[in-house]
Amino acid sequence: MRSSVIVFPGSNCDRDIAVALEKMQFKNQMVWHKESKLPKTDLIVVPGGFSYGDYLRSGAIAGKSLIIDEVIKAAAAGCLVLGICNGFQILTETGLLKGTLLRNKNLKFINKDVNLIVSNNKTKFTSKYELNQILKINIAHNEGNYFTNPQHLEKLKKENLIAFKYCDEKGDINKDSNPNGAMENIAGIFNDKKNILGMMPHPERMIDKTISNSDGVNLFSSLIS
Amino acid sequence: MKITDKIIKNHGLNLEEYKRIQKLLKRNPNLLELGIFSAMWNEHCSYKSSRVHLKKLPTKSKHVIQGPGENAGVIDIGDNDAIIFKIESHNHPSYIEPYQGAATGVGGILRDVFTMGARPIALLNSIHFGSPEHPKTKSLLNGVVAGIGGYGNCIGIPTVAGETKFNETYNENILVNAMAVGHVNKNKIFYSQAKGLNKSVVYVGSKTGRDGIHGASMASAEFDENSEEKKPTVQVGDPFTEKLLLEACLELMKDDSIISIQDMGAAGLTSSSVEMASKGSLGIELELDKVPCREENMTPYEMMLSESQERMLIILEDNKENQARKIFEKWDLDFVIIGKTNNTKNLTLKFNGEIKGEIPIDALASEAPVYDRKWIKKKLQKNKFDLKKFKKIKLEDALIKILSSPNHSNKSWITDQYDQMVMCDTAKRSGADAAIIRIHNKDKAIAVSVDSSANYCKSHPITGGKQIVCENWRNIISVGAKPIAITNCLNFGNPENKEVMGEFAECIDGIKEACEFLNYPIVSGNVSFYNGTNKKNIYPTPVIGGVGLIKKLTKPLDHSFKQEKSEIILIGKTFGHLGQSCFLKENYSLAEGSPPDINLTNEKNNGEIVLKLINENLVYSVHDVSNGGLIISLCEMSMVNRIGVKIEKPKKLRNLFEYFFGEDQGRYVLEIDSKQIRKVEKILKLNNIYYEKIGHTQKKYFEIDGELKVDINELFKINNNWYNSY
Amino acid sequence: MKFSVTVTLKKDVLDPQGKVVHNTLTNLGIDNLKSIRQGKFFEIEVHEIDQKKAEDKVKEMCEKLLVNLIIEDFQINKLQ
Amino acid sequence: MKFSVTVTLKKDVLDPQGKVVHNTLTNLGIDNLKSIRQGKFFEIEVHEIDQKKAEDKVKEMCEKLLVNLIIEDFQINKLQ
Ligand SMILES: Nc1ncnc2c1ncn2[C@@H]1O[C@H](COP(=O)(O)OP(=O)(O)O)[C@@H](O)[C@H]1O
Ligand SMILES: [Mg+2]
Repeated sequence: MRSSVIVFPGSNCDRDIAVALEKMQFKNQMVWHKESKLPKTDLIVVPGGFSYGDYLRSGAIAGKSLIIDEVIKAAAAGCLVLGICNGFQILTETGLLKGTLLRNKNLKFINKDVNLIVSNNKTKFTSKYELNQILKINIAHNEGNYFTNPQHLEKLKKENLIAFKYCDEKGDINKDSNPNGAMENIAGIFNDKKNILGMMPHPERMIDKTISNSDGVNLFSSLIS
Repeated sequence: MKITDKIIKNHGLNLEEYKRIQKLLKRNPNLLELGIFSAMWNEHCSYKSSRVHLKKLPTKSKHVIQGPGENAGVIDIGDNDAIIFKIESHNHPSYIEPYQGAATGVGGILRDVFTMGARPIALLNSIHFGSPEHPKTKSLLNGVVAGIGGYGNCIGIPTVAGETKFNETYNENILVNAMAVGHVNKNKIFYSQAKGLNKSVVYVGSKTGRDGIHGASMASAEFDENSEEKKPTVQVGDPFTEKLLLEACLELMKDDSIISIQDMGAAGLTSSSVEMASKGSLGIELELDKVPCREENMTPYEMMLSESQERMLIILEDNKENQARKIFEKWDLDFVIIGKTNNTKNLTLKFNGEIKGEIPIDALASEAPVYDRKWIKKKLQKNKFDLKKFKKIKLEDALIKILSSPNHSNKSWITDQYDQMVMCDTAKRSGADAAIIRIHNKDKAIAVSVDSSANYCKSHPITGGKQIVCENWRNIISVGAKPIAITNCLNFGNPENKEVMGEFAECIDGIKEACEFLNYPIVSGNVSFYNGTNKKNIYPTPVIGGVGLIKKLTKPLDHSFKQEKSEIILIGKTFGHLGQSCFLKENYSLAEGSPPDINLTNEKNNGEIVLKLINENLVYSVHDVSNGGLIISLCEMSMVNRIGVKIEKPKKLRNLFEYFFGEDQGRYVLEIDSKQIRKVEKILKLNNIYYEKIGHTQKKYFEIDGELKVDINELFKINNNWYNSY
Repeated sequence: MKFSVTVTLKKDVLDPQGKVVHNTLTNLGIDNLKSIRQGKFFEIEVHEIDQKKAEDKVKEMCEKLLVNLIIEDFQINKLQ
Repeated sequence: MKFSVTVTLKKDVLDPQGKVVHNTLTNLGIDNLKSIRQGKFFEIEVHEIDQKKAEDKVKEMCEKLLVNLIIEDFQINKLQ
């Protein structure tokens, strides 16, 4: 399976995700944002980091780059797209995913391992997880507070478009287990066709037990199977 | 413009120094030249008060590739891997504008590391604030932590360890020291020495603005009521541009176009060009009209003294300009040839075709003044206090008092604001004795830690100096790494004061003695004097940043108890030394007596044996015993995984407070599987190591037999409360 | 020609920043504060002497980049 | 009583955001842009009918929290 990681000035998890993809046997390519064409690919990853310093609004400027038009086209043609952290923010800025990511409710950058519950495992991204499986995955962001309008939220729930929610060790989804104030503890969402996933937590940081744990592995193995 | 006494003084120079300038130039300097002298001759750049003492420090070992004198120190960790690292202060700017001051401190130290060809892999910091009750402390803490995080998170280098302390001695003068660690192929290290004639001198990075003009002389002046007025334009950090600069430099460094490279740090264009030329015994001519400027009508004086961030100076090999330019343009950075090297040994500054200044490089560098300032020795105080006369307290209350104090509270409020995981090689994050960073794509790792003990250094600088090196060495060992080398940041008061200078000289003596004995050389560092206000100097605060090596990282070790029913062993002898202890400080507000003695022989033996036990896979967890004594170490080991411990009372009848809170040095607590205990004891006995079997891990409770029994969750809450309610 | 642009969060959008700022101000002893909302401010100068054209240009900038129309409103004012 | 506050970076202070936004606008095909500087904007309402007093209150908020006086300037305007 082929993957492409889009690199913006200020991306800083591009190497991390490339390492993860290669470890999981993807044939990966890095794509510089100024390129006007995407290579043949089955998966596009928009990585984490601070594209353009996150100046103005996180993801706003990257959302206007040349390559993004290609990503939009590819997504429309059914290519899988994964946006992690800043990548999620960029996808919302481009409109590929609805809603937006506001500042964390405590107005601080948050880096820690949090618990997530898998809310939908019938997708190309999550099929290797159990439904309601509890994962421990690292988050690192300033703006991860997911917000959307009531109609869209309704739709997310009804059509099972929520991928992950923040929870506690036991799987309880409540205010205390919500690190950033996101609506309904949402940590990641799909588009209508479920070929695009945006998520704040970093699965690529959880693929190696020496460093952390391997709770992120199944995301990649779902994709490749 | 006529150079008046007032102008001279405003440039931080005294009249003696001015006379020396006249003599070296054989004429009067103009204002531009005076500004350049003031930048190069101030304490920050010239090390004029510290040089005679710094010379004493040991700087060599079989691992050292580059000691002090370059942008950062370099050590060899085998297989062509080298580690480049350094620590630096940004104290005064951080007091004025905590966010930007701390952020630019991080940015500056990163440039020191990647300018030598290394990819930065870890950031550390040592931050000291005034008393929490002081009205400025809270916003300084908030700003500094946000600034450190803001820069490191954005550029994408993990901030993995540090220390945070509060003491009223820093009320008017906080300390913000940042350390950066990078990894490089041993054969691809870049140095700052210029070579060759008529080579292009290239300016890359951000544009020059009026930021921090006179920053370097500000860093070398005490604060007073008028420092508001002296305030230069505050430097604003731009981590995004630094990220581009980092990637562009590393891309250019892949081939051999660079002859020499130097970041523009304190005193910007001046110090970078002078240092390159001085090291190469060459001259440099700069055409200042070509300097990319952010503001209109900038003068040569402003350009030469600006401390705008995120800039570098490069001397390029012939015919490499176009290729280099392409790289920098790809990353949207300025790239301008602003001068040439020559054989005049002068710094020549042209503007609009005219020579505006011309100074012999030697006059700025090797002829800069050096002072052997007066200093006096400090006497070792006797421990005069008598425990029996103190107000009675319960063991449990004393413990809680310490665990809930600002200095000992859990630091996750801080460290959660730092991205510790980016780059995916952080095997141990903040919270451990040292952080562990894996070398990318390899199975070896380094351990890093920063430490200081201002109270100890204040009461007896020699012992204090020894102690910080030892504590750092212990922290590195406690995660299973072999200590290799250190960097140091010496934060002191006014060097023109004999006592301060004495503290400085004696701390260095102590550091030197410990480094020599432990074969733990110093490869880089920084001196920050004039910390204090209106004649009130801060406590002497040398900070040690150490790096250790783990040859094969299989299971990263830390201090958390791993299972119930393990044996607990205390290595090293407990005498019950309470002088300068945190027990006295937190319970009786006393800073009495002498710091604990350092026995370097025991230190070395104990450390080496602990490392041996770790390497033979005989221990589950290790923690050194430091501030707060044995009881605090045990609590910290318990709290991570909420596994309790039951400790027996000491066999020989001793004062319990002395036993549990004493800060005797050279000690470690080890958790050992009861199946392995025989083997461990055999090794310890064979090597004549003093140890005590002190108890077992257990479920849920932190217990001292017959004295105290507390639920770990309670302790955890107590330990995690302070920051969140401050 | 010079303009100022103010960008504010739409009424129904959660404003975590405003909330924290409000609390902090109250804790700092500031009473009487009824409400506070935070937004962005731009000062934009364009080479254009025709006011209508200049304003359109600024509007274009807002819509193309400066404002996230899903959650933000904006207002343009001419400065002299 | 309602006020708006605009907070801008002092002259000569580096504005990394403004720089990137300027470049992006140019890349998006917006010509004629001479300069753009970004700042903050607050809309503040206080329970206070005396204008002088209300303004003082807002000023206090700016100085105590909203504005970093070392690098920023601010301006208060009354809204109706
Ligand atoms: N400012 C900081 N930045 C990062 N880590 C910090 C900071 N302050 C404290 N820490 C971390 O908190 C832990 C406890 O610090 P400290 O009590 O100084 O440890 P030790 O006594 O082992 O040196 C360490 O892991 C340290 O790295
Ligand atoms: Mg320790």
